[in-house]
This record gives sequence, structure tokens and C-alpha cells, in this order.
Amino acid sequence: MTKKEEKKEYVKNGKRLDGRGLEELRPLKIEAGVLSRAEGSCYLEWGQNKIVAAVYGPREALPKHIQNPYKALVNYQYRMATFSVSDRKSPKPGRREIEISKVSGEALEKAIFLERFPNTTIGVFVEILDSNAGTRVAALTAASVALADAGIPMRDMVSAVGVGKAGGEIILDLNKDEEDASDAVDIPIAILPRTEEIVLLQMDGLLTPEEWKKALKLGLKGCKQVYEVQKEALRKKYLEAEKEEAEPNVEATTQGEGE
Amino acid sequence: MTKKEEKKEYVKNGKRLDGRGLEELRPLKIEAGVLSRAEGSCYLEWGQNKIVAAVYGPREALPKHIQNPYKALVNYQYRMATFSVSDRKSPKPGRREIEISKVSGEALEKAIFLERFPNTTIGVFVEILDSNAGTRVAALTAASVALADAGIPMRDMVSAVGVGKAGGEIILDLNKDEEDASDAVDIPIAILPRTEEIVLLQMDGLLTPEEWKKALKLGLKGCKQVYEVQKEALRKKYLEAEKEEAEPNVEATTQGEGE
Amino acid sequence: MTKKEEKKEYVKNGKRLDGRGLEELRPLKIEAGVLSRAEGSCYLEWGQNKIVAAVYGPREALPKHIQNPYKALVNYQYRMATFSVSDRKSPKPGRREIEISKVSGEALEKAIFLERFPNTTIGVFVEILDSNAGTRVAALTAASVALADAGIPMRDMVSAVGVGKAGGEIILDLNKDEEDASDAVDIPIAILPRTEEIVLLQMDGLLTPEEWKKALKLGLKGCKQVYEVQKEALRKKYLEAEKEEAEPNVEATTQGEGE
Amino acid sequence: MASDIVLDLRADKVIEAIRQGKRLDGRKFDEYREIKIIKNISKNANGSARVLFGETDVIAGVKMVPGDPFPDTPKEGSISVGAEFLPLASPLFEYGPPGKEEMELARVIDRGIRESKCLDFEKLCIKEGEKVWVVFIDLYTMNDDGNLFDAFSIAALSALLETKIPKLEDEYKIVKGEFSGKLHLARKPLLCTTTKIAGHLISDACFAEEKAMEARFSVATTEDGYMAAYQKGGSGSFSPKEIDDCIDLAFAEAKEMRKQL
Amino acid sequence: MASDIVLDLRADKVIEAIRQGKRLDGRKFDEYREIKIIKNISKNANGSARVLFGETDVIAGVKMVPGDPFPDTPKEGSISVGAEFLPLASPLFEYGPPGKEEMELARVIDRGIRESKCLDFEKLCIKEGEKVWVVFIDLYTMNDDGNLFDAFSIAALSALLETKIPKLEDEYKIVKGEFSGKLHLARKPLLCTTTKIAGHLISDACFAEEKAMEARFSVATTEDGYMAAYQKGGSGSFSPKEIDDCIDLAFAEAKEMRKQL
Amino acid sequence: MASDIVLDLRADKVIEAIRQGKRLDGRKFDEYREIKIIKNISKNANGSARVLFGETDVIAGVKMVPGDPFPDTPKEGSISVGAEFLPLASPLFEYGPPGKEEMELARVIDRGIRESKCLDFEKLCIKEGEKVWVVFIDLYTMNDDGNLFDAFSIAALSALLETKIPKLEDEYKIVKGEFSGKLHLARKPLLCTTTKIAGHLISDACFAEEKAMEARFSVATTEDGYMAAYQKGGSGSFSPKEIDDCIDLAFAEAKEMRKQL
Repeated sequence: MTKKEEKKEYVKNGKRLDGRGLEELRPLKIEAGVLSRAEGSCYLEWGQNKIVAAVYGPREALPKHIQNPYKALVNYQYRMATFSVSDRKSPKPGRREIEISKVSGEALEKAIFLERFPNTTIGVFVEILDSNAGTRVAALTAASVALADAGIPMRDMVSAVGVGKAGGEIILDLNKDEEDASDAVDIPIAILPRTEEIVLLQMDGLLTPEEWKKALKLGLKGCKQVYEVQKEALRKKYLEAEKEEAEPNVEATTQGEGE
Repeated sequence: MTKKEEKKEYVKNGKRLDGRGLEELRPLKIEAGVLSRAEGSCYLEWGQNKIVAAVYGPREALPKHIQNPYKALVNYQYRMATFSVSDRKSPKPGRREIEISKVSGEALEKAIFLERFPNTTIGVFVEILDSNAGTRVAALTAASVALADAGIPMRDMVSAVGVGKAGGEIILDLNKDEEDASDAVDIPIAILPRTEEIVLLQMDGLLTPEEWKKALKLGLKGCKQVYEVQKEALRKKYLEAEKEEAEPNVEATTQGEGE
Repeated sequence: MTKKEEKKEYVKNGKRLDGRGLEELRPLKIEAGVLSRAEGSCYLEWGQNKIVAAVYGPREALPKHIQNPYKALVNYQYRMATFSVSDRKSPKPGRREIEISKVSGEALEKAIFLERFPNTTIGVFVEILDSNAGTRVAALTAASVALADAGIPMRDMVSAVGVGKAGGEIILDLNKDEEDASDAVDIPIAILPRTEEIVLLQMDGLLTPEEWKKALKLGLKGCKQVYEVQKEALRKKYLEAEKEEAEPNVEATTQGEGE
Repeated sequence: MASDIVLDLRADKVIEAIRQGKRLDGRKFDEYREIKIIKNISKNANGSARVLFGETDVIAGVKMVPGDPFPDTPKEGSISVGAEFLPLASPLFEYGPPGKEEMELARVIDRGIRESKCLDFEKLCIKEGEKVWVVFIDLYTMNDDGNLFDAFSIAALSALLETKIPKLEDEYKIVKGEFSGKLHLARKPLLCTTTKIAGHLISDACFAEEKAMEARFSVATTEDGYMAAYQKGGSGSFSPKEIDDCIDLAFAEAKEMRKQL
Repeated sequence: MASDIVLDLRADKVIEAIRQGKRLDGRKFDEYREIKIIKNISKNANGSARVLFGETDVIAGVKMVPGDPFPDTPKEGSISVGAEFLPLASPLFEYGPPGKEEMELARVIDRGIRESKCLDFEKLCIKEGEKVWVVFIDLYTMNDDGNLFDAFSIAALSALLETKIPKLEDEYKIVKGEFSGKLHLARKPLLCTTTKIAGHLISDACFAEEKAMEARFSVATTEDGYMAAYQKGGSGSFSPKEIDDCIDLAFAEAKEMRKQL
Repeated sequence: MASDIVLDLRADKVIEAIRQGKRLDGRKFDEYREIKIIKNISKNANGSARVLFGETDVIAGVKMVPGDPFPDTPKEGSISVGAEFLPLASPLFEYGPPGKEEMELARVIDRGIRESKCLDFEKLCIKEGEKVWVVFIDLYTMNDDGNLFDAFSIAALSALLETKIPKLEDEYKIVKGEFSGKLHLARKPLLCTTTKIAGHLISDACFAEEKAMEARFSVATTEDGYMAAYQKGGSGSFSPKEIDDCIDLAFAEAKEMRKQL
């Protein structure tokens, strides 16, 4: 986490170092339903970030004493492959991964109709295969698509994006270089896009309330762009599924174990 | 554990380096009932040692297979805060803490009418906030007061003290300097004061049976001094509780969760 | 794991460095029924290897969810004492010990009539006290005798031996020097001797299919030699037991807890 | 367990009261309990403090230890924050490896201190590329009556403000009982947490109120008008407007608290 | 659990089919599923690959890290293979410390690479007795439809074949994004696993077939006619003749697979 | 479990017998079982011994390893004692991280050796401030028929008395199979444990007697009249007079045992 070159310019002529505009996302591709064993799944590429998400459940929560008789539990696990970061990560989950898993799981809780599945647990497992800043919001975005793919009833999608500051500018979807700016501020944000309810919000770095107002506006806008890509991925999956159903299902032998 | 200055004198003109007589305790202050969530609690200062103890239970012992149908289990946990010692302690409990927890819990078992609470466990949790020799006996002394404060029926208090040898002299309540003497012997001892039954006794260092006889006498005497301070703390708490009961109890909203 | 002296000769005039012939086992001694608490036990010396094995069970498998309603589980544990190897081993079981435990347990499963003891577990615990190559096959050989000593009904014994290559020669029962040869190949093999069914087989090192054919033949031969020693140990134990039964059993007070 | 039912009943009462514009203990929505700060409670610590928010009772202790620098910041010391929810403090806490709540709390406290740049990490360098100070800040609960976040934040800051830097000799060996000065803090970051219950924003929630909470939002602010960290927790949500209100509250309340340091 | 019964029923079907000389998915006994290899799936890895065997989907990533040599081999680098069965891949997998199946798999992959001498450990020396390269090969499951052994083996080899050696500066510090060349492999060891079901030998068992398995035998072969490692697993047995058949199959199948690298 | 009931019945019998002045196996109250010491049972250990007390069967092994000195004792080596209750030895033992009974036992054995000053820690220094010998003493149960404390104590001492110091070359590297001499012991500390059952003091309790025990008291004595450590265990108590009796027994019994070393 070296904060290099105090005077580095991160925006020149309205363009960032990677050529993006201030309010521009990195390329985002989402594919739903990529794994056969999981109830729902998603593969996502967002800039250099590469992420797979899978959903299992709802199944009976075990051991029994963790069951909640009023609602399902969300077991969200965010993990990074050892080789997905610049320095090799230990295979054991670190404190960062555990904290991200906690707040991301809480963000999903608001979106899911948990009360329909008392005494159960919904497993949401996300693996980061390659990374370049913004993996927690990318992971949440992928997880939300995997939940929808699994047919889990949801109030709304969860759409997430990073927003923040680098070189004095408020910008959308920071990459690693920007996150390493000496004045960098990183604000992961996730919302239910239809109501703008904020379900995940973190920040670190020095930020004034005025800068925050600007960042929030940009964040909400970014989340909605992400939402469109999520919906498109699900639409595409749905169309494919319809097409497949018309044909004989020759792959049936490897489906159904998850039940 | 440096054993410095082989010829250091630990007693001069009947006084120890900190001014105490050979058979004199360091200042001991005990306060009962200091924590609202616990069933019983105690704050204790003994020289530089600062200790908090809390009691929870009896509650059903879980998992069920650990239950004893004839008596309650005592789950005694002695722990040191990372900053309570000279070199920072790892947050994980060490072997020393686990051994002390075991023998201290056994010492309390004799004092409590365990047979009245079959299938339950009584949690006795002690945290050392600052230390300067003699923490295990100070912890046991505090725990005993916390048990009484919790209303756990007891045969007798457990009163404990350190006794030992430094610079060739048998002395009461060794401090850290004395414990670092090259010929130091440390003997933690705990008794039921009314019957002089010994419920905790450990020793390390080179000691002759004759020295032990002298040390034992001093230890029993010390334990009884400790006993008086314990009783006084409970008497004071009792008087305060009576006083409070006469007044309307406005704090009731934060009591009772422990049941 | 230094591979020293590329040109070292491991066989001279048909003799190996320790004087053995190419197809000769190191001295093997087996004694059955050496521990009173276990249902069955075995002490084995094989060259420098010294091993104790004990069998407990069948007893109810716990927690219940691991139970198999069709057969007993085999819980085989291969462990090395910290001092049993050249460099001190950590007291925690390593990956090597866990892998060996897994494949050795699977090797025993074929030999035992597991289907007679549904919902139970059979514990087979092996401790290496001293070692010099070939401990996993020695351990399996000892475990098999301990199982028979425990009266567990078996299809056949499991007899095991190491075979392999050093200095270009296919040899039986490699010792540590031979295993350290630059071209060393190590092949632990275990069979049911009456049917020649192979129940354990591993290999590492560079080996051609032709060499394997030769090694296999030698391995089968070695296993059968081991089988004879196993049977002899059980016969001896059986005779002693008969003799003891004729006399009054004064040691009865320390038997029977394992049930 | 019986205690869960008790908690549920109590949460209902909390919500009922708040809907009527009241809190069970009579406080206003934006009112903190009485705060007591007791400094230097442990002589073996380099700095320490015990903080009470009403009956909530927590301890912070600081130890400075010479350690190896990270390879990519050879000139910088570092901090390490740990939080342990001692079973002393609540029947719901158990000993064991840190749980996710403890980790979240420790990491939020850590970010408030780290990102506020109140500590100059370069001044914590002992010898470049070889040895730096690691400032261990360890947090323990004594009695949990809610709002551990804010209590730990003020305890950590109080302990840091008291921290004496150990004197070194030979090869980075600490001379026991001697010090080379006091740790310098450039800013005083404090965390203030707002809890959303039944759609209302509440300051300094007590334990019973936390059981009724939808979500919480914690903001670490500095005396010169910056936010250094924030964190939303809980399964509920906040509207953008509510977040702004939380931020305003956090600045106002930290200002009051700072007077007591 | 219900799923166990489903598995048992499925195992019965697999066995019935095999007794009639058929497999449920129509493959011949010695036929592999379609193999797809996608290289360089992670830029932060020094080498990486994703491999699909039908619906079985696994990832391998390589990181080269400067480390301390073992005292008895001061001139040699080393490899470290880890396998994690991610819960992504199957309802039967859970997070946690590696289980015995993961350890066995990692160790068999490790031995195939190590013993084939495809990597010259002496070339992985940076400075004798001081610093050597440790080649970490980490394997993750994405979707488990059986035969993880062979899929991981080809993924590991593919990742190694792509591996770029990081550039070093100063005291063994990696220069990010720069490389000093490619890792050289002298051989291409590949593991092929034969599964025994109802007395017949089957290649590339899918998940349902594995549930019906008596035993398996995995052989790592090289293109120049050597076996570098093998391993029998499962509670069943093999006759000497069956082992020979497995070895023949392994050489033949590895030859085919090697064409796809 | 059935076995618990069996144990309870047996404990009743033990108590009944002791009340009548008898022990179930016919021994006198202060009588030890036959002790067998088998030395050098492991060539890879630097010293080792197997000890039998009747059917109680334990192993001790010593490994001397060059290690770093503690910062505050740069001229002193150290010892490390570990005890593992192997499942071989009893249906009540399980594999896993050391339990509190194992830790207590290891620490009492450790204190008997350490505090008796039988080992001169300064002679275990290899190079001041840089490298010292760490003497690892590892204890394993083979068969538990009671009184593991005393059996482990005599096993540890026997193993130490046999211990050969490894020869070193280069930078503190052990030359395999070569030794620079024998470890010197200035004293022979031995632990003797007295068990209180039904108000009577019993030596060398067997397993069934331990189930009936109120409390135990272990004393480590030396041949020159010192006690080096003691430890009370169990939920019962001792009167001051009983402690004195235990101490007298310990001196007398250790004297007898020392003849067998």
C-alpha cells in the first residue's frame, strides 16, 4: 500500500490514466448460470476483476441451534484465490475477507424475502480469481445475479459500485492505481436500485461532507448502470433456458444433487 | 525471567525492598457487584494487580454430553489482557493460563454446593488488567467474591495468597522483584478459611521441608487476612443493595438477560 | 531429502550396503496383544522401525451424522512421535501423516467384514517410535495384527512391504540410505495375501513399466513373507492366551474399560 | 432459549416507545449516556483507558513493540487493533478465536485511526528497512450495555493519548520502565454510531435498543472537519437523506465527546 | 439426508449400465469427456489455467515467491501444491482447513510434478543457501462433476507451462508486472485415473460414477515413457492384471491429452 | 455411556476396599507397582525410555535442537516439555490439540526438571545471544492404567540421563549420527504422587483408583533433600497434616525409585 508520487495527476483533460472519463465504469460483463451443481451461479468480469459466484439453498440450517424460526440466514462468503492478488495471499481467510463477507451478507438480507424460508440457510459463495480494486462490490453484484438465477425470491437486485477520490477528483469505479493515490478515498456502495435504499456503505480515507455529497450522487448513478447489466445477464439466461427446454435435455444426469 | 544479581538482599532491617514487613500483604482492595450483566462480579486491586471477575450461571451445560447428572461443572477461565504484562502477551490463551484455569476451577469446586445444580455449568471468568506477581491467587480471591455476589451457595469462601522465598527469607505475598530473585520460591496457596482445608497448592523453586513448614504457617495466616477483606467487600455490597432496594429501581431495563 | 553422490553403488556382489540380498527383508519381529486397555494391539520391530498399534471398537460412531447404516467406518491414524525421525517432527499431524492414514485405512476396509457392524467406528491407532524407511507398510502390517488380536472378523490379513529401486536395481524393503539414492523409487504395496488383491499401492520416482513388472513380483513375494510372520505372532498370542486362561486371572481389575 | 424470548419482548417495548418519540431510559433520540473516562488503568500498558457509557464498560490498552516493517513500506511503522468480547461482559459472549463481529469492530476502529492520519507512520520508524514500532491497541469488553463501537473508539483514542514510547537499547531491546517520550497524535478521530430503529435515528443505543435495530451507521470524524471512515452494519438500509443526518450527528457528537478527553 | 438416497439410487443405475457394457452418458469405458483448457485466466497469477472435463470445472494458479531454502538442499528451490474444494463446486464441500481428500489430491499432483523432474529445482535457486524460488501451485474447484484428479493435473501443468518468472530487485523484492523469462519444464507429466466399478475399468469417471466406485488408480506418466507417481484410492482392490491395464490406459490417454496443451 | 456406569461401580468398590484398609490389587497403601525401565527405545531420539508401572506404559523421547535464545536470557538454553495422551492408551483419549490435563501434566514435569536445576541452562548455550540448545522432551502414553504423572517423570529423567548431544557443523547444522558428548544432569528430580481416596492417602493409584479420587498431590524431590515443585489437583482438599504426609512419602518413594535408574 505504498502511496507514491505525491503530485501524481490522476485526471488530465477530463480523462483518467486508463482513458476513462470521471464517471465511467470499467468494462463489465456478467453471465448467469455458469455452474451445473449450484442452484444459481454467475461469472463476472469487471475490468481486470474476475469473479465466480454460486448459490446453494435454502437448505435446513445446521446445527439446529443456529436456526431462526422467523427467517432464512444468509451465509455469504467472499474469498480470494491465493494467486488473485499482487502478493500471494495465504489460503486461510483473512480478517479483511471475513469483514467483507459480514457486511456483504447483511446487504443481501434486505433484498431477499428471508421470511419465506424459516429455519434455513442460503449459502452465497464468491471466489475472486483475479483482482484490480473494487472486488467487494463486484462480488456483491455477481452474488445478486446468482441469487436471482437460483430463483430465490427477491424484493430487488443489489447493485454495487465503488466510488471515491484520487488526485483530488471524485471518480467512479476506482482501479488499483487510483486506490493507491496518496489522497485516495474508497467508498464501496450497494443499493436496491428501484428504491435507492443503501444496503452497503463503507469508506476509508479523508473526505469532507461536501465531497461525500458529490460521491454519493455518482455512486447512485453507477449502481444503476450496473443494474442494467445485471438485468441483461438474467434476461439472456432466461431466453437460453427457454430455448433449451424446447430441446431434449441430454445433460440431466449431472443435475439435482444439490437438493 | 532473568535471575539477576546473585547477592541481592531482599530484606534489610526486617523490611523488604518495597518497605513491607516479612509477613505483610500488599494493599488489597475488593469491590463486589461492579458489572450489571453478570450474575455476580468483583473488581480487585492487590498491589499493582488489577483484576475483574464475573460469574454467569448456573445454566444448562451444553453440549448435553458434558452434563454431569450429579453436580454442576465449574468453568473457570483465567486470562491476561495483552497489555497487562511486561512484554505484550499474545491474545491467544497460553498453556500457563490454561493450567491456572484448571487448578483454580478445582479449588472452587470444593467450596460450592455443586450437587444442588446437576446438569448445569457455572462460568467464572477472570481478566487480569495489570499484573505484578501473584495474579492467580488474586484472581481466585476475586472469583470467590464474585461467586458469593452471584448468590451461588457456598460451603465457605476461597481465600488465597502467595507465599515463598527470596534472598533466603520466607515472605508473604511476593512481588515481581522478589519472584525474580535467584533463589526465589513461589507457593500459591488457597484454603477454605474456616476449616483450613487446602484447595490449591503449587510450588516451584528449591525448598526444604523445614522451609515449607514455615511458609505454610505464613500462608494460612495470609489467607485469613485476605478472607477478612473479602467478607468486608460483601458486607458493603449487601448494605448498598439494601439501601438501593428502598429506592425505586430505575435501571431495571438492563438487568436479567443472563438468566 | 538430499540425493547425494550420483554414482554411489547400492549393490555389490549381489549384496546391499547393509549386507542384505536384493530380495531380503530386514529383520521383522511382531508381538500381538501388548496393551491391556486396547481391544487389540501389536508391537512391531522391522529393522530400525519400532511401531505400536492399538484397536478400539467397534463402538457407536459419533456424532451420529457420520454413521453409515450399512457398515462400520475405519478410523485409521498413522502418527510419528516427534523424536522418531532424524529432525524433530512437529507434534501436529502433517499432511504426509494424514494422507498415509487415509490410504492405509482404505486398505484395511477391504479386509474387514465391515457390513457386520453398521453405524459403528473401528479405531486403529498406530504410533511410530523409531523409523528408518518403510514405516507406512510396517504400520499397516502391525495394524492388521492388532485387528486380528481384537477379534475383528476379517476376510484375510493385510500384509505390506516396500519395494523399489536404488542404484539401478529393483530391491525389496528399502532402508533410508537406499531411499535417498538419486534414482530412488519407493513403492509401498499392501495385499490380501491369499488372493493377491492389491489394497494399497503408491509410487514416487521415475519408473518404467518393465521395472514395475519386476518390482510387483518382488513385492508380492515380500508381502507373503510378512504374512508368515504375522500369522506366527497371532499363533503365539493364541497359545499364551490359552495358557493364561488355565490359571487364575489376577489382573482382571484393569480390564474391560474399553467396552 | 428463554433469554431470546425475553430479548424479543424487550425489543417490542423499545420499538413501541420509539414510535411514541420516547426511549425506555428517558433519553432524547440524539442523547448519549453519561461518559466516564478513567485513564492509565494498567501500569504495564504503554497507555490505557477504561471508558463507561452508562453501564457499558470497556478497556483499551496500548503496547508498542519493535517489529519488522512491511517490505513495501520500509520507513513506516504500523498499528494493529484487536477486539475481544470477553464473556465477563455478556451471557452471549464466549471465549474463542475472534468472531466476525469482533473483527468488524476492530477493523472499523483501525480505519478511523489509520485513515485520519492521526499517527505519522514515518515517525514510528526505528531504522529504515529494519525495525519499526508496531502500535498494538487491544480492546476488551467488561460489561456490554450497547454501543461498543463508540465506547471502544473513545477508549482507544484515550489510551493512545496517554501512550509513552518505550526506551530502546542494544538491538531494539526495550528498557523496562523507561520511556523516550509520548506518542504524538496529529488528530483526534472519534467514531459516532447512529442506530436506526423503527425508521428513527437514535444515538448511543443501549443493549436493548440494539436488539431492536434495523441498521447502524458509524462515522469517524476529526476535529478539522473530515470523515476518516464509515461503516454501515445490520440487515436494514438507509436512505441517502438518513446517511446525511447520521453524518451531521456524528460531527456534532464527536465535538462534544472530544471535550472530555 | 434425501440427497444420499438420491446418490444411492444413481449409483445403482451406474452399476446396472456398466454391467451391460454401457455408461449413462453414452461414453465408451475408456473415453474421456471433451476437455477444454482456457489459459491465463488471472493476470495477477504468474501462470494460470481453467480446465473443463465436461461439466467438471477447475482452476489452477501459480505464484513464484522468493523463500528460504531447506537446510539440507541449500541450492534448490521447491514447489508447494494446495487444493481447495470450494463450496461453489458442490453441495458436499464446506469451507475450512483442508480435509484428507484435498490433502491426498494435492500430494498426488505434487508427486507427479516433483518426481517427473519436469522442473529443475537447482535452476530455481536465487542465491545458494539464502534465497530460492518457491513455486506455489494452488488448485480450486469450480464445479465438481467427477475426476478432479485428472482435471487438476492438466490444469496445474497448463498453468506451469504459462508461468512467467518475476523480475527481482534489491534484496529479493519482486518488481511488479515485470518478468525475467518463462519457467522451463523438461517434461510434461499428466495424471490419468482409472476407476473400478462393478469389476470394470472406466476412464474419466463423472460424479455419479464416482459414487458407485470400488477403487481408483491414478498414474502420472511422462512423454518419454516413465511413470512418475501413482496412487490407489478407495476401499476396493485391484488385481495385478488390472493395475497393468490401468498403467496402459494412463500412457495412452496422457498421450492424447498432451496434444491439447 | 455404559463405560461410565462401569467406572462408577468400580469406584464404589475401590472406596469400599480402602475403607477396609485394602486395595483391590492387594497392594499396601504406600506400595508402588513393579517399575520397569527400558532405555534407548528410539535410535532417532537423542535419548529415550519406556517406563512401565504395572500395566501403565509410557514413552519419553528427547531431541536437542539449536534454537534462538529468549531475548532476556541470551546465554541460556531451554527445555520444552510436551505430553500427548495417545488414543492407543485408553478409550477416553482422543487426538487433537493438547487438553488441559495434558498441559498440566507437561508443565508439572517441566517445573520438576527446570526448578531442580538439574540442567545447567548456561551450558546449553551454543553462542551467546545467537544460538542455544532447546531440549525437547516429548511424552506419550501407550497404556493408561493410572499414575501417568510419576511414570512420565521417571521416563523423562531416564531419557535425559541417556541423552547424547548432537555434533554441530557450519552454522549450527546437526551432523547426523555424530555426538559431542552426553547431557550432564546435576540432580535427579522425581515426582511422586499421593492420591486421596475416602480420606486415605494412597501411592501410585491405578486407573480404577483414580476414578475414585478426591484429590492428588504430586511432589518433585531431589536426592539432596529439596522439593523442586509440587502441585495439588482434583476437586477435593488436603489438610496441612496430609500435605506433610504426602511430602514424607514423596521423599521416601523417590529414593527407592532412584535406585532403578
